Amino acid sequence: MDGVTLRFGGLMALAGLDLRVEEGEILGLIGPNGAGTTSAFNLVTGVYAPGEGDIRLAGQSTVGLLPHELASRGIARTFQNIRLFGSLSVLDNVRVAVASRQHGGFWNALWRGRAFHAGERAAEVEAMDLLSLFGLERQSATLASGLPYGDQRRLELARAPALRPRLLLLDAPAAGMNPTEKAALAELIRFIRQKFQLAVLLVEHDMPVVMGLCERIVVLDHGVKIAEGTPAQVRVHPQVIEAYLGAEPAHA
Amino acid sequence: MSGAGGKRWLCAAVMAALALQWCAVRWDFNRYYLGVAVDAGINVILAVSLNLINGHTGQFSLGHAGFMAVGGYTAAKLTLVLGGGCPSWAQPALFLGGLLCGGMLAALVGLAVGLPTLRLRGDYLAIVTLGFGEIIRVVFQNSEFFGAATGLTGIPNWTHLGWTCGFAALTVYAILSVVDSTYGRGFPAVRDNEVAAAASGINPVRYKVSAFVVGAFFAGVAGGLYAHHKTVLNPTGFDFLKSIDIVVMVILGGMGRTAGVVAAAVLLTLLPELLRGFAEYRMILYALLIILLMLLRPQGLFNFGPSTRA
Amino acid sequence: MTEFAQQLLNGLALGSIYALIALGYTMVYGVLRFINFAHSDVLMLGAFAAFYLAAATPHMAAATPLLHAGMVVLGAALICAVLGALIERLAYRPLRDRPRITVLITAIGVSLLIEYTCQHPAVFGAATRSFPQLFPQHNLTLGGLTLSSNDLAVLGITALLLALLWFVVQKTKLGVAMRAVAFNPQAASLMGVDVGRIISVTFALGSALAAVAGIAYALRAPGIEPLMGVQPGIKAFIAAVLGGIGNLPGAVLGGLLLGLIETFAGGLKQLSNYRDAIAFALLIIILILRPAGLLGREQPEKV
Amino acid sequence: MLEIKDLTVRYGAVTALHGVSLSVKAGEIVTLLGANGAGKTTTLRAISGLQRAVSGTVSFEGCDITRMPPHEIVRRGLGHVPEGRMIFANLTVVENLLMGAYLLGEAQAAEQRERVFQTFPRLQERQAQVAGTLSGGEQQMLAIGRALMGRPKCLLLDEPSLGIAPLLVRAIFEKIVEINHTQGITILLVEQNANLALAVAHRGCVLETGRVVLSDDSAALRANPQVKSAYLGG
Repeated sequence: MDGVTLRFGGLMALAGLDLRVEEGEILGLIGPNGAGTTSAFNLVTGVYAPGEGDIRLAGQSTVGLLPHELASRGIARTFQNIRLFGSLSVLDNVRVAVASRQHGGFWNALWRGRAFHAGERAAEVEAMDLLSLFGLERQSATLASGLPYGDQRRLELARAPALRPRLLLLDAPAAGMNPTEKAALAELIRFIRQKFQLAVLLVEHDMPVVMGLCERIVVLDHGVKIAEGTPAQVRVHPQVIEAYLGAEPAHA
Repeated sequence: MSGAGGKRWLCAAVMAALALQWCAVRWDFNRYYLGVAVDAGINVILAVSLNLINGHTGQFSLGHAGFMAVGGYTAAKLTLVLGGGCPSWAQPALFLGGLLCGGMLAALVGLAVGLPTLRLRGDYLAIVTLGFGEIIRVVFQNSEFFGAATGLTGIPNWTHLGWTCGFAALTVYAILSVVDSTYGRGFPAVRDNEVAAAASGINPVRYKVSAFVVGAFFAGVAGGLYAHHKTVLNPTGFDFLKSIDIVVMVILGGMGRTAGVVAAAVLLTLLPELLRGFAEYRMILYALLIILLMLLRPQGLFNFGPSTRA
Repeated sequence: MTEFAQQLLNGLALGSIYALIALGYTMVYGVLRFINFAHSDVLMLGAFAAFYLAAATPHMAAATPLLHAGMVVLGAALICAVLGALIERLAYRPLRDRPRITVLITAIGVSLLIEYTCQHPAVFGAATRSFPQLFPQHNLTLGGLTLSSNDLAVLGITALLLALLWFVVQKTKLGVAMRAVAFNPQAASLMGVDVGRIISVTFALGSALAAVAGIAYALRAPGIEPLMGVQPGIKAFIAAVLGGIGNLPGAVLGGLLLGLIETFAGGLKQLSNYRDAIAFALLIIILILRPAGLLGREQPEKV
Repeated sequence: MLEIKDLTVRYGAVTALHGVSLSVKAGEIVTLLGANGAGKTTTLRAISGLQRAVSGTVSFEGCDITRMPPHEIVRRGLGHVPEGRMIFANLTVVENLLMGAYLLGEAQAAEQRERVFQTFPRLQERQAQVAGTLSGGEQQMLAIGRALMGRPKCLLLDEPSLGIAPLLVRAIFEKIVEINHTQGITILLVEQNANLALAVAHRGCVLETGRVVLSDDSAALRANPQVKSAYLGG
């Protein structure tokens, strides 16, 4: 199997960054505020186009594709500030993502023939399965905007696999969680990787989560890659410590 | 609404509409009440179709009267040109054809409005759709073919209660069944969060343009019904105030709430009739209603469900 | 050639009226980011205020016509400034944190309310009334060009007001505060600026300009009626967008351009009936190709 | 001078601060440390009235300012250099400074401007330039200078080191100490750069997910391994 390769370079926020996500791995992308991690994310998901360089998914360039095209090609993501469909039910939040793989929706929905009902049932079953995997099946009829914060995060995570992605990008999934929730989240991410056989690219500011979860970590500062390696290597890397805590003052 | 049940329900509603029409002729219902009922039916079609654009999909169109004008003029011109030598048994077919042609043409115009305005949102979109509506009106106003400023007259009075209620039922059915499906959840998904919708594999462009095309189609049909109800058409009837009227129905009913919008359309048709005694204050009250609604109940008067917006 | 120069002059006179109105739209958009639909009605109210002020002071009109005209214009501007600030306080301020569409619909509601109230027989009535000639009527001829004293007054007053506004916005503390609020209201409040007060002042200033524009428009039009503001209001809004909404020089540029385009299009027989459609088509093209307008800068959406 | 008691702030469903309490005495530099998303910025925004608190109180010089609008709080002598600097990029340097002295009279403003120019000579060199064209470091100086224009008794500084070259960061921190020493301005400093912040501050607090987890003298915090783990994980 090919690795999933992402490569881009020569941007304002990112200077010639080379980044490679291998099949099935959990890669952490970290850096202090403004280091360029979110820009990297937006490039991969097609929100921005790279000024130079190339981004490839399983060997094929994805430059120029729109976000929804990338999504249907297997790149799923979550957002730093949770983005759900607030006025839809929990079930429908997952179901629309499942249904984005179906075709001929409009006329089918209007005519309501046999194919339509079969499709609806299949989507519902698949969505319900996902919800129960994430422990949300009991809230399936509530509106997404009415969920408590932790459940909203989980729903966002449940929606992503509905696309059957190869690569899942997680943008600060632990933001605003307490230590117990964070532990559960890490467990969940490992489980998703296992269950759906996908690679995870994780941007996270919460270091315990990143250190505990990732096999490999890439550290950015001012748009440049300053370190790469296992959590243990990265944690003692002097440049990383300096980027986060600042240099030891000379007169100290 | 379950699928097959929905279709059955639609058939029943159309039959009921035709039966009602038969009764109206048989027992000679009051002309005035019949007229008001037809107005209400047309407004239901307009409001429910605009609700797909403004309510479900969250775009803000202020040009619905323009689509209505396209449909109305097209249908009226067709029956005026072809209707002269038409035997009476063929009239319903001609009428139906005219309405559908009007709807199609309006849908085309909807496509022409929906595509270039994709990037716009909020008040910019509102202004541009208002502009499109006004351009359509000015074009009709200056086109000799459509009678210029005097408009079209002598349009046969074919729109009766059966047609109106039948098409109202069809509109409600079509919009409800599209929206009430997994495919149709894409409309509110695009409204709630366009970025997340795209990240979930939903093509926001397709949904936004479809909403305009489908909404415009039914507005065009409503225009045709309106033309054959009033028997005269002139461009001033399709100005920006008419668009605002329809928008107010949607807001009053609650954006994205079909039942509420139907109720609001009926209420807002009846209200001016009931207020006839206060004709001088009628429009002042109407304007006050808009302001108070926005200040006190922006989610709509008939929206009792849980808040749909976080 | 003279025909062209004559049209140019007419276009500039019309365009400067649009510019005055457009400034109000743009200023309000700058601080509150919404289209104040009721602006066109403030313009109408300004014309009516002048109408009644002039009617109430016939002696002065006869004795000192220029002073009288100045008094009428100033009075109408003052009345509208108060009205504009009042509209903001009553209708828009309670909606400060609501979605922009809610505010937009409210603005449409306020606009309709003013129009229908004024059409009521007990207020102004729907009929058109003739507007008094505030300035003595003369036609100046200059090398084949005709310039009415009205047009001259309109051009002069507009130039004066633009200079005054430029001075206020660029050189006074109030102006700096207005620009600061437009750029970032939160940061401005951290400077000790009472943002609410600056917004009120902005509405008052914009409305005063609209009042003057209303009078200028009425001088050129056959008469005044409660819906007189709608057409110039929409045109001026288009002008504001054309120049880049939120941008003051842009509004002036857009106003003048639109006035010229309209005058020249009106001069051509085939196009004259489509004047309004042309203005709207222009708006649509601008918004689609360059949503930030001619002088505006685009702000990318944040993800 | 500044007392914060049990402050709780929510954004929609998210609780950003869970009952934060801290106090700053007159003349002190206190630094607020913590990783991204710990609630540092939210604390400052709640103090200066930009963010409404759900519960808890903020008092400044013994006076409750919890429910006051921002411009009233500024009037009482509490300046805030906000996150991302928020300079008025469309105004010139001098106009930005003029805005900072919005509540002062003309003569006082001119006098204060001279003092700010003494502190930041670079701003004097660039006074006619449009602020948006300044470099990051210069913008930060302008943001601090602008806040000083209002003659604050206490200054809230939000990540003055963010996005600035290391050399300039050092210079800016020296200025912060100078402002505190020579002008006697109390400072509450939010920083991600913990070592640098603790080098200038008298005391520090560490926030973690909206709670104060550590509060001690700078020297003690510098020696405390828990600070490092708050950033990099244990």
